Amino acid sequence: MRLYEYEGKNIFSRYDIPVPKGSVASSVEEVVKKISEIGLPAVLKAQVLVGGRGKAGGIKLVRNIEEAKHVSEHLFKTGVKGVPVKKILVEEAVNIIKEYYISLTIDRSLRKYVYLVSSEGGVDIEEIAASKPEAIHKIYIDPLVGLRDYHLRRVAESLNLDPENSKKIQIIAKGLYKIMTDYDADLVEINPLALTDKGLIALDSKITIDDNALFRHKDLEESLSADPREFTEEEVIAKKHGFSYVSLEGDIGIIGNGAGLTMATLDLVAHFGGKPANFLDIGGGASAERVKAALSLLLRDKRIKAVFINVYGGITRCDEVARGIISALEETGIRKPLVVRLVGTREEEGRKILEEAGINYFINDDEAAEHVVELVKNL
Amino acid sequence: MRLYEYEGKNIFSRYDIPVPKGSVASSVEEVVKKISEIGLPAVLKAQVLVGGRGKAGGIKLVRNIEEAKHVSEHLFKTGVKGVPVKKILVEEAVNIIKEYYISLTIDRSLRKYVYLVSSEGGVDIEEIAASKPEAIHKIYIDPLVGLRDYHLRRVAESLNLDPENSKKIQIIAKGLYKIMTDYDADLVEINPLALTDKGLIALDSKITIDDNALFRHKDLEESLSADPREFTEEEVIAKKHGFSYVSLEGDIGIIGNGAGLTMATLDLVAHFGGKPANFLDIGGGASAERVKAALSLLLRDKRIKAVFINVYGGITRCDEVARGIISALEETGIRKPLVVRLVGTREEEGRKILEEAGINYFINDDEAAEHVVELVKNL
Amino acid sequence: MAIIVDRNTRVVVQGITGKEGSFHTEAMLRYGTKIVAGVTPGKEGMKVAGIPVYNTVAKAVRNHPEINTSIIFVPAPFAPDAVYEAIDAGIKVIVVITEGIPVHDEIKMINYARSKGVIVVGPNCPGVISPGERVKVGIMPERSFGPGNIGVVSRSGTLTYEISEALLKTGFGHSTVIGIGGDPVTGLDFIDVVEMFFKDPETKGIVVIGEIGGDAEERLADHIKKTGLRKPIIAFIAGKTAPPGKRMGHAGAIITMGMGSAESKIKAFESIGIPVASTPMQIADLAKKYFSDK
Amino acid sequence: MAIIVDRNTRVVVQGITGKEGSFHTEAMLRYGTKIVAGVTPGKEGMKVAGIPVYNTVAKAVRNHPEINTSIIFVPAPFAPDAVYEAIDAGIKVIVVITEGIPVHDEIKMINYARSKGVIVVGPNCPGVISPGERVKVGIMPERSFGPGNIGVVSRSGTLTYEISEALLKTGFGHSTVIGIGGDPVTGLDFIDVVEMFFKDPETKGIVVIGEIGGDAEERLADHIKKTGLRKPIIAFIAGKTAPPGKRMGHAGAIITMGMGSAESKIKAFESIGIPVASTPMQIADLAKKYFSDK
Repeated sequence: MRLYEYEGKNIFSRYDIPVPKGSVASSVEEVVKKISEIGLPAVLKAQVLVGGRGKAGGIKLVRNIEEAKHVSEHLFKTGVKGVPVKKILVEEAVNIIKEYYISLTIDRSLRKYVYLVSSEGGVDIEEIAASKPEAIHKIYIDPLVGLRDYHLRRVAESLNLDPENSKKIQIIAKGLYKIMTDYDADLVEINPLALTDKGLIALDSKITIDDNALFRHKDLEESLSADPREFTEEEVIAKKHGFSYVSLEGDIGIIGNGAGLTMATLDLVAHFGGKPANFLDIGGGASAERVKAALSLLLRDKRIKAVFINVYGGITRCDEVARGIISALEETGIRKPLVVRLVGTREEEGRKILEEAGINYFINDDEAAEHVVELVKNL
Repeated sequence: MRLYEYEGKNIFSRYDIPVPKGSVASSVEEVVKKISEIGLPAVLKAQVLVGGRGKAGGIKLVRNIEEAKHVSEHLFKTGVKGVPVKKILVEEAVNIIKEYYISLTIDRSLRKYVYLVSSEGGVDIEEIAASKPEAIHKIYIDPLVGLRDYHLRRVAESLNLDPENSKKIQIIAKGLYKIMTDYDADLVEINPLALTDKGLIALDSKITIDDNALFRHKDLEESLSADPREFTEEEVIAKKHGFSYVSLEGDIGIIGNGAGLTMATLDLVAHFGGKPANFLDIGGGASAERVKAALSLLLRDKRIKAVFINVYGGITRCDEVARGIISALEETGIRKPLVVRLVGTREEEGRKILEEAGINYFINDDEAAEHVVELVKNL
Repeated sequence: MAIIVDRNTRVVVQGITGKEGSFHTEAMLRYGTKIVAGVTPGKEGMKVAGIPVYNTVAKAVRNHPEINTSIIFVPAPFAPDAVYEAIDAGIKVIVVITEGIPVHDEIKMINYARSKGVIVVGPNCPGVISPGERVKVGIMPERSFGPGNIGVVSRSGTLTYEISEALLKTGFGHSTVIGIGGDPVTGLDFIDVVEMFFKDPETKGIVVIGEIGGDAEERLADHIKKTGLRKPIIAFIAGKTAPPGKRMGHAGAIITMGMGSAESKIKAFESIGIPVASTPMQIADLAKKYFSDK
Repeated sequence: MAIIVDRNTRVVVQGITGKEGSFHTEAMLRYGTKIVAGVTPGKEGMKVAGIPVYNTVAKAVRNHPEINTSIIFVPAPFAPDAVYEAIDAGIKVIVVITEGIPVHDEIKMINYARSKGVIVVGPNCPGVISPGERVKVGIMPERSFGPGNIGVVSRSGTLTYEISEALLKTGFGHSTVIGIGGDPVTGLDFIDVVEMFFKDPETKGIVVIGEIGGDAEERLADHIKKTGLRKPIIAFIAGKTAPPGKRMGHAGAIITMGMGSAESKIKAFESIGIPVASTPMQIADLAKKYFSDK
């Protein structure tokens, strides 16, 4: 779960991480009111969870009220990169002397927390990582020990700051660690961390919460269900039914069981020249009910021209899957070309059900994939 | 630093460990008042930090006000085992069905926290340990992991309690761990933990705080300096001057540098038939000032007939020690037979100072010890 | 022998009385796994498929000192506790089936396990099966596996069954098949398992089934570049069509910070002479080519 | 060679700019110890006795990759931090001189160090000296020690100097002398060190200087009962006259819960054939008797 910039900055403030003076507005009138409190020039920042928000026009410096009205009206009306803007963060403009980067995340391979620190902030960390990896300093924290003062000294050391800002960066880094552990975050990022005439200030915030830990953070869980954020409507439906869904650009709907198999199924369709419209993993031991919900979702998706169901039955029973398919077709009443590859536990029973309903099935998934791609080509 | 029973019980209450209804009184009038609140019969418990308090008459059940007055007057007047009683804990009497033992401490060798749990409570744990070690269950906690629910389940399992009390003992055990870590305790003990008609209740409390951690607990540090508790006047003086002092029963004062050497010096005196009056370790690199304070303390101690100073100068300089001895004699004006064994760094300079002041010194500590014992015998 | 689990494996099932726990206890017993005890707090005295249930692992081990392996079906919020309990009881192989354990808990418990020399398979994994020894500590279907000399290690579940079955049908049985788990953080990584296979005399060839996210595959390639390819390895990588920044079912299957793409992994493998199959079925062809003369 | 510290030892001094740190840095350098760097946060750029000072151990190690040993003079509240920092920087021998570290901190940091294969000598100890190699990582006075074949391990400071000097005067020099520290919890225990001496070809005989409190001596006796007395050991125990329940100077020197008396330790040693001297000076007589033919 990703937090909005303003949510992250509210948390930052509570953890002694300096942020620009500012607050969030939900209407043009509110924007004007906030500006009267903060003063001009001000920065208007659309609160959307998309990458490249700045380049897409989601962040604007405004010098007078007219401009502020104009910009915010535009943002509320048109959104950013197709994502509607519900809130705008109104902030004081600051004088930036230099931009740094700092984040705390988890190193998967070393199984440790790691501070990523760079004197080259402001740009995408991926760009720094690709073009100048030596400019990113890594300070690891063993989870059995936790944060210690020497980690903070190492963070400060790697940025070569003057003594005063060296102290401040340690307070900031400590705050990041506390946020990380208090909120079960898997990333807490400040980019840029700006050195201004008022000292170090976090100009942006990026906090993502480990979805697996939301049971420990009921308030966040509720906030997520009230506002699904970066999740699409389909993803929300999928979550409710206990399967995983990711929307893609193509026209062939995909259902698989198991994340690896489903990914491989997308790849297979692409391999034969097709374009997958989605990733949909019904998971292990799926019931007919869940299969029905999954297939119905794809049948109702107007982008999708044909559906490829690829199931290898281990715990999942093929007859359950077959029954789910039939009832999705019955319930939605929508017909699209359907290619089913079904092997494993109770495959005989499953195929019989499909045969009776007149649905084609395959045993080899290469053949099935090739077939569905051909089908769509010929539509 | 050891806490009084009532202090420990106040902490217990805050950590969901049930204790008998009660509170502390500083005068006979207060005792009467507390009883009027709590009811009769009641238990009066002298708040002193000595072992065997119960057997020495420090805990009494009283059935009426007259008895309560009489008992508390007596306790305030005469003390327990020579220790004055400043406070009496007045508690409701409870019906004991069975007594258990539980404590949390640190296993030195395994370097872990350990719960000691026994169905045989009420008696001294040393007695159980000696007579029936298999009756003590040990549940270890790795400090890198900390307390986990399964530790609590194991505590409950080892006592074979009914389901309800099994839950309660887990809450109690959890409280002990939190107290242990929140207060930097090295022992948190409930003996007995009584099963009563009202469930499990902590009838006594014993909490000792790691003296090395008092810098993290300013409130306790202050409370200790206001009331030195089990520490004698000499120990308090010693602490102020940065040396270690323990009072013993004999008549030969001992000063050494280094805990091991000082212990060995006591043993040496005993080996030759003498009786050490104290343990006094001036520590490493002692200044003349500290030596003066140490020696003055022993010179002023009327029990002490002669003083044996045993110094092996490593970081400690023999000339500093010698100067300290001279100034202690000058300042106190008290003369007692003095045997000095002085070797090591600057021993020549040190001996010269002593020679000029007419003080005997030795190089071999066996000879020195034998000499001081002879001296005292012939006094 | 096989690796991680073999005929000497004696299992305690933690969370045995739950729906999944009891279902798979029966399946494992049917397969031949020696399960000797189960643990569910508060359920002591019960039996599941004839197996006695205890409140604590300590008591299970006290009564069945032959226990050397645990499989955990405990729900995510309690699973770390179960892992620590198993480690504390002296168990040296712990298979964590549970999905959805918070990553903060995972890194701590895995660091601790590794510091104690304990093998954690998973979390969020199908487990381990050694078909020649008739022992399965996991949830995989029997039909996909048979005795043989190919070691399979995978971040996936179903895809592993599928590829294993394809191998089997082509005539290649398995020494041991291991799902290391689909989470970003796993107890065993590819290097650990491939090293075990290198040392296992029964294993003649190795199949590595990777997927997008993280750099476990790249690290394996680096490791082999340094230490040498001591047995033939063939590979498959799932997720070539996955877009960056999206979790593809597995918590660990996500391309972030420009890292973890299928291309990068395929390139890393191919650069050290590990062929990568284009489709799962193609693994069988590669096996014929690379394993047949072994 | 010697144990723990030898001619290959390269030292970083943590807390080098403090009074004790700078004093003993000079003394160690004079003795011959190879000190290459010092660390005190905020004092980078300074020099102490010609040794460069850094803000962090990581930077000291980056600039002096030969560092393999640390000695810590940092005040108690910050000493655990210093230990973790040294471990994190890859240092494998850490000598903690600091007295008064809270025991909760000690058990955690020592468990962590041991899990990483790091040797912690101390806390609250005089350090380690290997006279034949002219290396001392500690605070002991030179005069008490000389090259030879006797290993000395002790919970004490001054008493160790005294006994070591008595040995030296009797003609027995030292391979290595180690003070494991006077706290209840120590990084190394007697078993660890005696095992190292057993394995060290230079050491022909071992002197163990114990004291009241805990059961380190009893555990050593148990261990030797099980594994055999592979080199002659003689011992001294301080604190025969100490009353129960009182700390005798060292935080660890206290008889509690009926455990830790000198009698118990002497009995344990004598029961397995380790003679215990009645007085410190008597150690020299025992050495003549037990070590002379070696």
